[in-house]
Amino acid sequence: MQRIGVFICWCGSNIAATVDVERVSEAIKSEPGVVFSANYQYMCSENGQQLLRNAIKEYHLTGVVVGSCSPRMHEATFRKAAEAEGLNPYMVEIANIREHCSWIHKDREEATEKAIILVRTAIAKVKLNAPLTAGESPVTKRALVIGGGIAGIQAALDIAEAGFEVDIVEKNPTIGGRMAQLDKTFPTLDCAACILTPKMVDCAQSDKIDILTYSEVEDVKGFVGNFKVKIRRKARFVDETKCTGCKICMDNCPSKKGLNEFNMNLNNRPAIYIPFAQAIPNVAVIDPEQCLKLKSGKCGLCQKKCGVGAIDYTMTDKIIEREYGAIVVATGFRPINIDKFNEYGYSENKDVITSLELERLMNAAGPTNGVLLRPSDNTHPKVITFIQCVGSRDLTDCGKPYCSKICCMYTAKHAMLIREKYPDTEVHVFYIDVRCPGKNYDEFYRRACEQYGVDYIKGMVGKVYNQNGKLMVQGSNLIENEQVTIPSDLVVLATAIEPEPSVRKIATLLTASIDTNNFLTEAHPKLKPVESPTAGVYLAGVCQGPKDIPETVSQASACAAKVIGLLVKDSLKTNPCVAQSDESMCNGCSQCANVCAYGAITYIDKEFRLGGGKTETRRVAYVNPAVCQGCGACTVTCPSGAMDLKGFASKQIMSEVEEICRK
Amino acid sequence: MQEVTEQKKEYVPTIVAFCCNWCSYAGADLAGSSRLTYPANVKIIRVPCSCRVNPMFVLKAFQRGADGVILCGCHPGDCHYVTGNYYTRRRMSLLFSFLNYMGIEKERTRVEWVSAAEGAKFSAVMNDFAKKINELGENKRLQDLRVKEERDE
Amino acid sequence: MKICYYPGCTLKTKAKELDRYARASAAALGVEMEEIENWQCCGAVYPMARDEIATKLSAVRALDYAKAHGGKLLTLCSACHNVIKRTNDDMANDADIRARANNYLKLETPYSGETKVVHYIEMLKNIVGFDNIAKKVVKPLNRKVGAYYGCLLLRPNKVMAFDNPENPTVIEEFIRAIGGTPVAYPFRNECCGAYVSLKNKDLTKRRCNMILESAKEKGAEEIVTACPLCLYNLQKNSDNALPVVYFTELLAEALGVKND
Amino acid sequence: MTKQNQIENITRLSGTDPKKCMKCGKCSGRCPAYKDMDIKPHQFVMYLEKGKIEKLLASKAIWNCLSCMECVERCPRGVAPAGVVEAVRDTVKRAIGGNGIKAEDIPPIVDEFIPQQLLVSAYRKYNK
Repeated sequence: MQRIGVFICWCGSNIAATVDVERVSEAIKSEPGVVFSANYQYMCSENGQQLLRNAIKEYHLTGVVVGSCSPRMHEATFRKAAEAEGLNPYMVEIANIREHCSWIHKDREEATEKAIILVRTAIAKVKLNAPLTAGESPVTKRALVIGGGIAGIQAALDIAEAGFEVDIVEKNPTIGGRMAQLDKTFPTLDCAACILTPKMVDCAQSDKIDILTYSEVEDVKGFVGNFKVKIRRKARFVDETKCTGCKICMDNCPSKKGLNEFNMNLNNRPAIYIPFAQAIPNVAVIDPEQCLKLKSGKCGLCQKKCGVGAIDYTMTDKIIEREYGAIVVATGFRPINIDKFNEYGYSENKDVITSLELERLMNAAGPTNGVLLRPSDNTHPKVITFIQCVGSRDLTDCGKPYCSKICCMYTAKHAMLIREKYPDTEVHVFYIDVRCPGKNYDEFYRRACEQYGVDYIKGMVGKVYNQNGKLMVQGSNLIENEQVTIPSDLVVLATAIEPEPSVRKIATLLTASIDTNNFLTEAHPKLKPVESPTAGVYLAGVCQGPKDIPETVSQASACAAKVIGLLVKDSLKTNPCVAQSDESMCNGCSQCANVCAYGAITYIDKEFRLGGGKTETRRVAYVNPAVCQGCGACTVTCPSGAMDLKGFASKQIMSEVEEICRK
Repeated sequence: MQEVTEQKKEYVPTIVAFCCNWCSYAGADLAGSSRLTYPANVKIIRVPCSCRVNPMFVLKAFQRGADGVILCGCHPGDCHYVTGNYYTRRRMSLLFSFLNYMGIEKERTRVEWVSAAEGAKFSAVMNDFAKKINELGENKRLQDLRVKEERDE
Repeated sequence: MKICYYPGCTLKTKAKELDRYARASAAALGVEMEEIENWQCCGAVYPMARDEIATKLSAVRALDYAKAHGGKLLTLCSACHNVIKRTNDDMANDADIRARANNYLKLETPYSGETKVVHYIEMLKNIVGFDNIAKKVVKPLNRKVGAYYGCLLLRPNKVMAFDNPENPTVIEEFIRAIGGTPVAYPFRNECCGAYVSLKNKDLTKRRCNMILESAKEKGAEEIVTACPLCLYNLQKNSDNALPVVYFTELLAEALGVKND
Repeated sequence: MTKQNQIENITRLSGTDPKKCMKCGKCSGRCPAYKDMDIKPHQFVMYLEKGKIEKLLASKAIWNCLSCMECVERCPRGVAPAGVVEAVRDTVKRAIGGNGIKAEDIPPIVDEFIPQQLLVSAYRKYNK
C-alpha cells in the first residue's frame, strides 16, 4: 500500500498570493494513498526540509510530492532530503505550481483549481515511481587526444599538468599541425614558431604525455570513462628510440624529388626526412612511395650512413591497444581544393598562390628563407593583390557555405607584413566584407589601412588572367561603382578552410555527430560548446567550427578542464533514468538501435527457459546504462512495447495524462 | 446573478502540453518568471525529450476527453539529444494527419519549437493554441463514453 | 554510323563552309550526318524569361524527331547547340515548361528530354575519338592555332556541361589531334559581342580586338570557332589582328578532304 | 499593371531570388560589357530587390547586355543577374513602342556577310 506525503509550499507570497495553499492541502487529503498533507511557508528552507524528513519518518512515507517551484530549481534539494531519511530519492516528484501556475494566473480560484490538478497529477505519477539507483562505472585515468596541432598540444599539456596521463595521436610524422606552418600570428604579429615550439618541447619532456606520431586511431569501443582504442602506428622505417635527428640520412638520400608537404609543395625534400627543424619527435621518417630501397630494393644508402643503426626497411605497421577515460578530438583543418576556381587561374599561373603558401614564402624556414620571391621567376613582386572569400560563403559546388572566419585577419596580417618588410610594394585587397570581431582585431585591420597604406577594395574579383607577363586582376570596386583591372605580380587567394577529412572516420568511430560541412557537432551550441553529444568525448579547434588560434587554445583548455573533471573521479554516477528493455517482450528487431543517437543499444543472445527443461536462445536488445542519455526515442520506436524509460515510464506519463483529463 | 453562474458553467476545454525538459519546459519556466500569462486550462507534462512522446499518449489524452494536445521541443538542430526532435516531427506529422482523417481537426494538435530562452514565445503559442481550441469547442470524436459516464456520475 | 543532324539556318546560307567541311570530314571519319526533316530555325537565342514557351517549340520538335530516330541530335552551330541543349534540359527537368510545351505540340507521346544533344566537337571526342582522328590525319596543321570557345558552348555550365567554363581544353585537344599546336589565351571563353553588334558596334569591336590581341600575344597564328556569329564579329567587327576560320575547315584540311 | 505587379512579374520572369544576393559584386567584376552598362549587373539585382524598377526600365544596359552568362556562371549565391536583365528587357519590349530596334533601321547596317543568326538573335532579343 502506497503511503504518499504531500507538501505545498507557499514560497512566501509567490505561490500563496494566487493559490489558496490551505485549500490545496485540504483537497489532496482525500486522495487515495495520501496519508499526510501539509503546507509550509518555505519548503526549501532548513525547517521545510525538516518537516519533510519528519513526515517520512513518522508516517513511513513511500512517496513524496512537493508542490512548489520548478523541478529545475529544487528537485535535487528535496530528493536529497528524502534520501537522508532513507527514502529513495527517485520517489520524490515535484508539482510545479509556481512557474506554471501562480505566476501566470491572476484569478485565485482558477489558479487554486489548477494547482490541485497539478498536485494530483504528480501524485498519480509518484504512485508508479520505482526506486532507482544510479549506477556506477569506473574511470580509466588516462586521456586520448586525437590530433597534435595547437589544440591537441594545449589540451594535452593542461591534462598532464593536472597529473593525468595523456596520449597524443598524430597522423603526421611530427606534432605542431597547421600553426607550425605559419609565419607570424595576428593580432600581435609574434612568430608562430616562437610561441608554438616551446609547447611542443613541453609535450616531449612531460613524463605524463606520450606522443604517438605517424599514428592513426583505428577503432574505438566502450563508453565514457572506459574507452578501448586501437591505434595504428604506421611504419616509419626509422627506430624512434635510436634516431638522433642528425640529418646525415637526409643529406645522403639520392631521391630528392619528393614534394615538401610542410612547405605546401613549394619545394622538394628527400625520401627520408624530418619535416622541419623543430619537429617533435626530431626523428626521420621514410616516404615509402619515394624511397628507392623500399620501391626497388636498390640503394640502402641511409642505412649505411646512419651512425646509430636506426634505419629498418623491414618495419611494418603495428596496432596497439590502449584504454582511456576521455577523448579529445582536435583533428584540425586544411585549405579547400581550389582547382575548380579557374576564374582565379590558380592551376594555370604559378604566381597565383594560396595564403598558406604565402605563409611558407614569408617564413624564414620556408623555401625562400623568408625572402618574398614569387614562384615563377624568383623575383620580388612589386604589386600584390589579395582576394578574400575564395570558396567561403559560396553556395556553388566548388565552395563552402560558411565564413571561414580567419581569412580577414590573416590577410590583413599578410598585407601589413609585406608593406613593413618591402615598403615599395603595392598591396591591394579585394573583399566582400571585412569581418574582424575580437579583441584588438578591428584595430589591427584598421592599422593595415591607415598606417600601412593597404588598398582595400570592396568588391569581388571576376577574373585573373595573364597578359604580357602580368597577372591582370579584374574585379568590382563597388564603392566607386567601377570595374577595375589591377596588373599584379603576385595574387594571393584567401582560401576557405574545411575540417581535415580524416575527421569523418573518427566521428563514426566515436558516434560523434557531424554536420553537413563535416564539422563535429557540439552538445549544445551555447552551454556545451566543447562537449560532443557522446559522453566523454570533447572537441577542440577547427574540427568543431572555423576558429583562430586564441579561440582554439581557449577551447582546448576548456576541453582539458572537462577531461580533468571527469578523470578526477574514481567512478561515474550514471543517470538512472535510462531506457530498459523487457527481454521477455523484445523481438530483437533493431529498430531501437537505429534511432539511438549514442549507440547505447547492442544486442545479446539470451537464453530463455521455455518450461519442461527446454530453452530457447533469442536476440534481445541490451541498453548500456552508462551510455544511454535517457531521451526515450527508442521507447516510441519499439514496436513490441518492450522498451521503456525509467523515471518517465509509459505508464507514468499515461497516468499523468489521465489525471489532467479527469474533470 | 443567474447569468454569472451560467457563464461559469461554460465549457472549459482541456489542453495537454508535453514539454521537453531541456528547452520547452525551461521556456515555460521563463514564461512563468517573466509573468507572461496564458490560460489555466493548459497543463504541462514534463518529458525528457519531445521524442519520448508516444502517439499512445496523444490518443490517451483524446480518449480521456482532452480537447487539444500540443508538443513542444527544442528547435530543429538544437535538440539536447541531437536528433530527438526530428523523430518527433516525423512521428507527429504522421499521427496528426491520421487523427485529422479520423475527424480530430488538425488544429487540435500541434508541434512547436520553443527554446529555453523563448518564454514570450511559449506564452504566445499557448494563448494562440488555447484560443483555437476554444473556437473548436469540445472534442467528442475519440472520447471514451464510459469514462465520461464515470465522470458525470 | 548514322546520326541525326540539325544544321540551322545560317549553315544553309552564310556559313555554308562550316556545314560542308563538317560533312566531308564526318564522311572521312565514317559518320553519316542525316539531316532531320522539316527542321525550323531554333531562334538563335535561348529565351530566359520563365513564360517563353512558343519560342522553344521548334527546338522541341527537332528533339522529338531525333528521339524517334536514334536518340541523338548532332549540332554544329554553337547557337543552335545552346538553344537546343538548354531547351532539352527544360523539357527534362522543368515540369511547368514541359507541360506547357507538350500542350502546344500535342505529340503522340509527350516529349520529356529523352534525346541526347551532341555537339560536333563532342562527337569527335566521345564517339569518333581524337586518337582515331589523329590516325587519319594526312596533312598535319603544323601551325599555332588559338581556340575561341565564346559563350554559347560553355555557359551555363550546369546545363551545357561542355567543358570547364573557365579553363576549357577540348578544342585544344582537337587542334593537337589534327597536328596543330594549340595556343591557350585568357579571353577564349569571353563574349565576342554577339547580337549587340547590330545595335552597339563599338562594344563588339572592343571585345573582338581584345580577344584577337590576347590570342596574338600568346602566339596564335589563327583562330578557330564553331559559331557563325563569332566568326562574323571577329572578322568584320575588328581590326583583323588574326585570321578566323571554322574548326571544321581545319579538320577537313588535315584529313585531306577540304576540296571534296 | 501596378508597380507591385510589375516587380512581381519581373521577379517571376527572371527565375531568380534577388534576396539571395550577398552584394559581393563578382558579377560586375566579370561583366564583359561593363563600360556600356549604365546600370551594372549587381545593381539590377539590387534595384529589383528594393523595388526600384523605374531605373531598370529606363536603362540602356538592357540593350547592351550580351547574355553571355558570365555573371550567372560565377555568382557564388546562385543568383542570375542576366535573368533579371532579360526579364526587364522583356517587360520593356512587350510594352507598346518598347522595341529596341526598328525594322527600317536594319537594311542600312546589313552587309553581305551578316549571318542570319545575328539578325534573328538581335530581333529576338530586342523586339517583341
